[in-house]
Amino acid sequence: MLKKIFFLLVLAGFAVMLFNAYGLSGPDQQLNDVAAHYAEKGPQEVGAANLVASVIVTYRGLDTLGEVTILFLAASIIGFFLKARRDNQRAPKQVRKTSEILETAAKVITPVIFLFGIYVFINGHLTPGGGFQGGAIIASGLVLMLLANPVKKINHNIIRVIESISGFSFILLGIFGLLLAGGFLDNAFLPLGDFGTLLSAGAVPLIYIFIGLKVGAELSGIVSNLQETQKEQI
Amino acid sequence: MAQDNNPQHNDEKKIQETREKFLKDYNKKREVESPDGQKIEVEPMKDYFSQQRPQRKDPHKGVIEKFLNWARSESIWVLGFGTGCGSIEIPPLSSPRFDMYRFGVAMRPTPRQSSAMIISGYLSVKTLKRAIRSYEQMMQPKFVMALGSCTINGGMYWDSYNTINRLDHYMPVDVYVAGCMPRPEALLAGFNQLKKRIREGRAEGANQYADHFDWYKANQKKIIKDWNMPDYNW
Amino acid sequence: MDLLTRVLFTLLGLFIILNWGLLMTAIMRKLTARVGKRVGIRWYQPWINLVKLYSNRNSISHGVMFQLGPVFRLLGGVGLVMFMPLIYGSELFTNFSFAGDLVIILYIKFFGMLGMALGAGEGGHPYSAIGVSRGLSQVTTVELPFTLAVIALAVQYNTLSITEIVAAQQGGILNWTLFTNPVATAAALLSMLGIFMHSPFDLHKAPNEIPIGPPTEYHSSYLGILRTNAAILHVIEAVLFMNLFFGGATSWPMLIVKTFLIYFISVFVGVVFPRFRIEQSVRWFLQVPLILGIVAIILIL
Amino acid sequence: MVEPVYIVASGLGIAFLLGLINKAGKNPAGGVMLLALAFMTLVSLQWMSSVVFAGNSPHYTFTAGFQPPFSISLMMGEKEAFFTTLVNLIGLLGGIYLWERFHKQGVNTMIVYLLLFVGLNVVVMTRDLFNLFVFLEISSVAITGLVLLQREHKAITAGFKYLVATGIISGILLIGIIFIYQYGGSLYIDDIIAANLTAVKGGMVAIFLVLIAIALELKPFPANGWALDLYQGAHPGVAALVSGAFASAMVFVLYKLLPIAGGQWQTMFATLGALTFVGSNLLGIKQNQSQRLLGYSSVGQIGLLVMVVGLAQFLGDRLTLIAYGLLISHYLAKAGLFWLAGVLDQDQIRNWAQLRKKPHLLALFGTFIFALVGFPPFPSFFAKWELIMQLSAGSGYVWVGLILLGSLLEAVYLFRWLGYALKLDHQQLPAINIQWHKIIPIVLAGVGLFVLGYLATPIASGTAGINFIPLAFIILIYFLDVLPARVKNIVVIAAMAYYGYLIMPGLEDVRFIFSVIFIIGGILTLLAGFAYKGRRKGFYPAALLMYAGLGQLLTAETMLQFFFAWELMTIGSYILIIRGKNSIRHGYSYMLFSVGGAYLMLAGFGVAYAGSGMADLAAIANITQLAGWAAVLIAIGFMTKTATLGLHIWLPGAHAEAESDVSPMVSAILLKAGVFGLVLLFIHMGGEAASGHPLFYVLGWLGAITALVANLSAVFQEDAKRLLAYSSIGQLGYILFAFAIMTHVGWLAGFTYTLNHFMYKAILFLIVGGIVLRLRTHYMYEMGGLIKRMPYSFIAVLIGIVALAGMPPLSGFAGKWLFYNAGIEKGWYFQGGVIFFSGIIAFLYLYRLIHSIFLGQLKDRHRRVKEISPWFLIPAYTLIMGIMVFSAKPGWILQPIGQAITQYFPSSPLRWQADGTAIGELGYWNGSQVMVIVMGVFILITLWLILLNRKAKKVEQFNIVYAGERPERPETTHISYNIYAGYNKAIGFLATPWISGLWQWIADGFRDLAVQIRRIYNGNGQTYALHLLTYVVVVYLITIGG
Amino acid sequence: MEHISLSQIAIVAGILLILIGLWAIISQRNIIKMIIGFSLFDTGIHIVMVGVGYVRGKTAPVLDEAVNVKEAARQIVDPLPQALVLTAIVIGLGITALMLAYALRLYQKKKTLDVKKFNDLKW
Repeated sequence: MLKKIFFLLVLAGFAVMLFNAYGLSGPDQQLNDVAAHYAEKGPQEVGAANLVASVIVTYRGLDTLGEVTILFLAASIIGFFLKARRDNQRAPKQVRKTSEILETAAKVITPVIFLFGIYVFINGHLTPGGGFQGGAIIASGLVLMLLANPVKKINHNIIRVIESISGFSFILLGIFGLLLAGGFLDNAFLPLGDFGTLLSAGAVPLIYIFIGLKVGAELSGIVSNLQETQKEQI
Repeated sequence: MAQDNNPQHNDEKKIQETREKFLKDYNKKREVESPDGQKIEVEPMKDYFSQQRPQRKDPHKGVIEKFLNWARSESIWVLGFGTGCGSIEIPPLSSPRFDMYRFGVAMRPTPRQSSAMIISGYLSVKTLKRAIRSYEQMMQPKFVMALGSCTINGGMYWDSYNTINRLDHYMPVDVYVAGCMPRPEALLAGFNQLKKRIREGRAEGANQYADHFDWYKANQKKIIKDWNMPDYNW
Repeated sequence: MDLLTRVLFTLLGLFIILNWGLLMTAIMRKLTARVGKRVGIRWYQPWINLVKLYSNRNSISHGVMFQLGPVFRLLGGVGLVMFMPLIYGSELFTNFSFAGDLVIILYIKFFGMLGMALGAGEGGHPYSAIGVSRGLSQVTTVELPFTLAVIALAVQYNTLSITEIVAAQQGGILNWTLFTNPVATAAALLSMLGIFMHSPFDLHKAPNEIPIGPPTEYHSSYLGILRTNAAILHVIEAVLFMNLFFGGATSWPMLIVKTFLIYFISVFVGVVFPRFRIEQSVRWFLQVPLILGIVAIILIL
Repeated sequence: MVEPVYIVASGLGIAFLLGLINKAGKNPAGGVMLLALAFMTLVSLQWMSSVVFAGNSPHYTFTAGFQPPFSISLMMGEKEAFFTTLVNLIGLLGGIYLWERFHKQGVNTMIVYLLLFVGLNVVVMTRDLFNLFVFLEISSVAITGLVLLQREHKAITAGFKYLVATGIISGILLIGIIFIYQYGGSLYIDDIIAANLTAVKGGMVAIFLVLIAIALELKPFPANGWALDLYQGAHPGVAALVSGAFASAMVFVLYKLLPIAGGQWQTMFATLGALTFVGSNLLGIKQNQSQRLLGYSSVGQIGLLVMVVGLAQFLGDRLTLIAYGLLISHYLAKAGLFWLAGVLDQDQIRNWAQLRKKPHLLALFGTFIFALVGFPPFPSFFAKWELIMQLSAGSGYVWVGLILLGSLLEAVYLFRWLGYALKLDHQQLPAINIQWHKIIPIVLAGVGLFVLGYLATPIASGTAGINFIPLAFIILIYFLDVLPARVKNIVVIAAMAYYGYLIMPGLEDVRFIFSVIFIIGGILTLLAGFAYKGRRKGFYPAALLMYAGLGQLLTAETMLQFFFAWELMTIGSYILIIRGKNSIRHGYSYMLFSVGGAYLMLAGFGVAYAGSGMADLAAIANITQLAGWAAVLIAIGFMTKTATLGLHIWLPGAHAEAESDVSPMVSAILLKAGVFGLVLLFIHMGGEAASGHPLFYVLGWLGAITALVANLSAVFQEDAKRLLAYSSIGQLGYILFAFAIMTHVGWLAGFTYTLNHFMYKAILFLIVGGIVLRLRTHYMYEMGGLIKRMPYSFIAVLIGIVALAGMPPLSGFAGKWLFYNAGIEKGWYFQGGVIFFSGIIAFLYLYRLIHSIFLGQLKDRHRRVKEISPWFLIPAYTLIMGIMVFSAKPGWILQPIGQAITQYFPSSPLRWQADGTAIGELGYWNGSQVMVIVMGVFILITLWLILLNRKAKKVEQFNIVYAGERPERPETTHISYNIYAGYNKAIGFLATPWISGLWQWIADGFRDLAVQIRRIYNGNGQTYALHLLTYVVVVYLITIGG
Repeated sequence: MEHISLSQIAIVAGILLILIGLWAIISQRNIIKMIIGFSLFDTGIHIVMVGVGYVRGKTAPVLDEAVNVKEAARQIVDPLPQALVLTAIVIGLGITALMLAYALRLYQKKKTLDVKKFNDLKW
């Protein structure tokens, strides 16, 4: 009990701190300089209709790279963390077969989900959405597959190749930006094209494609790794 | 004499054997490890005790010796060594009634510093050993005064299994004081007798002991069955 | 004054002191005997003893240090004589005191002790070592009040030179340190009981307990040397106290009288008291004498 | 110039590709990874050479080609270049180290490894707050992964706790960042600094959140249980990275971000750092698990760095150099230690004795330990020096105190550990499995410490005169260690002689006197080394190190040079002392007292520097404020070396258990270093002018009581060398007393004692040491009667003790005479009385020494024992010659000394007559005449006795009177054990070791405190999370409140 | 309701979520519940982030028919927090995945999810 009171006291202190930080002030009535710059200059500089995408892919491209990297990192860690045990594993646990309906539906829906995911990241610079969202959608397709058929083995090699190539391409595009345009990850080494069309915003769509593929592959890898480990006899 | 009755005493070889037999453990030959790890032999009877025989010390000639003998006679330092019942007669000598100091007689606690020894009564074989040792450790010239009939002929102990009968078989005696026991007055008389002998140059017991060393030793070894000490105690 | 004269006069002084020491020993023994209603030794007994000891026909040796022990011991006594001015006002009997002051006297004493201790040690006799350890233990605390008194004196007279200390006490009995600085004198005199090692402070010898302590193995001429030294030492230590506290001596008779009286103090105490145990003795000197010494220092602060 | 962004690009690109490369096999993959790391290292090195050394202006990289704040920018300035180099270098070395692990665990581990360094590089370089967050997360996550390289349960739990902790920390950081964005409208750090957010309360809290998150990443005590578990649970190779790379980068981040608070919370961070430094090191003293101990040390060191960053306002332009010095020592040493832990694979620090199977690894271990504690010639030494100086100059004495306390606590466990490694039994332990890929990084770290130490010299002011040639020579000797001892001995003696030839002519007065002791004494004691056979591994470098230190003490002009030399000497002597058979405890306590003393001295120098603004030793003379404190601190520092009462408990064991030829070195020579220090201090305090200072009164009493208690303790020792050791304490008490008198005569007495003590104590220790070597025992009651077997030793000891006792005519008396004159002249009667009393007590132990060893009964075992080695006798007899010369012609030595000290003590009451008589205010004394008289009398009496006893019969040892009986055994006849029982009964209570008890109490107190405090680390990840939150809340409430 | 804006509600809710998450982290002994706590904690932070970027009455920062490119600065909310939150979500996802993997292994070691049981390393 005393312990709980202490927890509450600590949390109360924390709450005080957070509310002090926020100050309960109302929202700004206008954008700050940085945001205003994105809003005003973004279309010319990056050429992406989705300003968030221009921020993500170009202005703060390095963050995005890092973010992809973290997923990649998590996937790698889970890969070797969970694998080592699996290498000398006993026979997989017998799992109940899933229902016919689920299996069939999954077979039908999964390609559609993949297609939708690809749509989302290809159009990422124009509409809400982007590489991450697309990648996540693709991974959700994979989850569906796994749920429908738990004994199915995912081919990790394919995932790995996709991961590697897309990641490396991302870096290459960034370096092209450095070599051919203003700086690392500058999308302007390709023509910006017409604002608001699919082939606009320079390298942004390309990058988004790679991000989408990579995120999709990484999430799939994580999920399948976790799922496979779960299948182990515990 | 009692000690001559047993023929086995005459056998030198037997004496050697008894000596080995009665040697205490700590006086037996032993092997010890030196600090650097070597084994070395220690033979206490040889290594720790001088093996040399006593030597005759000739007196000076003429008036010098006379003067020195006078000095010796006026400064008789007696070893405080009580043997038999007579030792109770010695302490009164330093009391006001008898006051031996006025005759230049004094007690010394150590044989090294003493010039006279009083065998005060019967001498058991065990004590004889100690008496001989102490006598031999005194410096020359040295004098022996024997009290009571026990030292003369064994007295009431003449047929005892463990006392000696005649002291002068074992060490040269300068003065016998008769009585059983002699009173302190008799001792004082004895001292005067001793002084006279010294002044006359007749108290050469130490030289006599040295001259007839083998005879004395043979006698001693005959009576002391557990002879386990060097022949002469320096 | 050339060296030879000085050496000869020093030897003369030494000779006088030796004989006076022997005589004084005899007189004291005699006095002690009279206390016990005895006749006691004859006055010439010490000389006879010496002759006898030196004339013993043989001697043994436990080793080089055993032989050097008495040498060191005598060196201590003779050394004291060497550096001690004997007669105030007499250039001849200041000996070699020009080479060093009171400090050297304080330290050369230890030479004798060390020699005795070493020689006795090599003798290999356990009682010797026990006696030495007792004697040394006692000396440590004996010297403490004495040193404090000496410091008090040095400050009082602003010198460490014995001759000057004596000079400062000339001109009447009231100029003696005994009267000008009674506390320091008291401390020093109590220490003196220990320095002379008479009963109750003769525990290094303890005749009935550890036969006679350090010199157990000594005999013949070794013992002769030790006895010679004892005679010298008694007198010369008394001379030291005489010089420091009792106005020194301007002539031999005065020296003889004063040393006799000083030495008598310790004999007097010795006759009255039995022997201390070692820890009693050590602690005793840390009580009254030490307090007196401290008071003496406080007085000069 | 290669764009810094290529560091990121290459690292990430290769990391992404590794999965593909792995198809070609693990070796190519590992090779490519190392190549990538090498490339990253090269780039950062190249920038370092460009920015740091060539002095180019910093380089900015704008990603996507837009100006900040609109895009993320990276900066490659001086500090960034330095830190990225550090990070990448350790990455490369660590990669090599972990090579085999990577092989075993597969390509994913390599990816994770590489990404860790990408993350850290960006963290260092980025100027964008959110970017910092992202790449910090990369680094943290990578560490969470790398922890699992060690596939053990403990690694998994540690990783989980770390994950929980970093989860909370990153959350706090993120909240802070977003609120900063809210109030500042930018994520560009420069903008945020310019915006001065602290004006608004919310902004202030936001900044607080960011900074406290960074602080938490630095593992502040006590909210750092997770970090310790990480250090313990992780693979050593990974722990090295966490400690070396991650923590370094974090310190830099803190430095980078601190300005956003506008200098408000510097003190707070300094306090947190200090708390961490002291607290963590306190807990370390109870730790026995090697990696966890290293963890405590790491945390502590980082705390110190945080403190340095927080105290930037004190340090001014020296900040970078100080921080670099501390950081780089920590970085190399800690990495090296963690790597070593991996090589050994021994959990318990007791088992590190295993290192002795590979002496070179042991040498590296020692290097790391000394570097961590801050000994010269490593960078941390200079950094710590400068840190203390600058802090003192800014009157930050509280900080100085905290730093020194923490450092001392750190020394406590590090030297315990080193002692274990050096001394505990290693026979039972398995052999070390040498894998070159693991050894190479360790060696490089060790070499790096030396090189950087040399390069770091300019950090501190007043280093100009430090001579590194002796050190280089010592390293050479270290590599010549395979030669036989005799050859090395010759080389070392030649080196010493040459060194003496170089420096001695340039020295004057006081320094020259001590140079005689240090250099000539050194050569003489080294002669005894010829008695040893075999190789004597490790002896010569240590001995030479000590003598190099002593020599440099003599030539030191500035405080730093002095301190440098002092610490060198300490290292050398520590190794020498701990070489003794049972020296583990004694070496340890020696080191602790030395370190403690050195820190006090350091503080004192700091005060002096602050008070005078000078780096010269002469600063002490010119202190304008707190002069008394400086003097007291420095004096106490020196008194640890002279083993003054209260600080002496290390000495008896250290000197007694040391090797036979080391004891004279440390006792006769090393102790004089403390005396030398005191002499210099007193001179600089003004000589005669300062004699009224109350310090000297205290020191006088202290010296007197030291002499009394130590001599009394010596009396009751059974161990010959311990007896001599106590005697040394006592003699040093005399010396302290004499110098504290602060008059001409007093100082003359002091120098006489110093020289004499050097001579006779060297003689005694040499001879006793030689005997111990022959008899293999220290105990006097096991000896006896050796005069028959070792006559030359006996004579030497006899002369030694006569001199020591101060009996005329030998030289010791000169000291006594001067003492009396000086003491009475000064008016110190009581102290003088105490000194005299202890002088007589000295007889007791001297007699015990000579009697128990040489006289009495020879033992069975020793009947064939030989005279001690001539190599012990030669130096001893050389010194006896010295004593004889001093005794016969004291004026030859005392007059020049008198002249030398006249400049400090002009009013001298002492006059010297033509015939050699010294006339003081009170007394007079002519050493030559006394000598002639005493010798004359002695010879005459001897001749007389020989005449009388020429025919004395030589008898054997049992031919003693024994009340009609015979002795049984020599053992029962030799009176030695507890020989002064009666004395003990009388006043033995004065020698009760209550000071040891006091120190024991203090030590126990600290240990118990550590035991109690560390219970908060209950091993529960949840509790650690609570700690983090509580820590944040508490610090928040304290700094901002409500 | 004039004075309370959407962002205030969001941020206060976010902060509450943060506190709830922390409560779970420090008081729930089940590791899975702790991980849920972390998710809540992260989510709370994300909500706060989005709330901070909100500007009253503005629209999403996508320049389509609804938003005039010229007038963009006055018509859209701040795009930056949205970009940041995206990154933060992904990071949170990675960490959550990692935690789950850890939980799995920890459970395999000791057959329990009680966090108290994993105190092999301490002091």
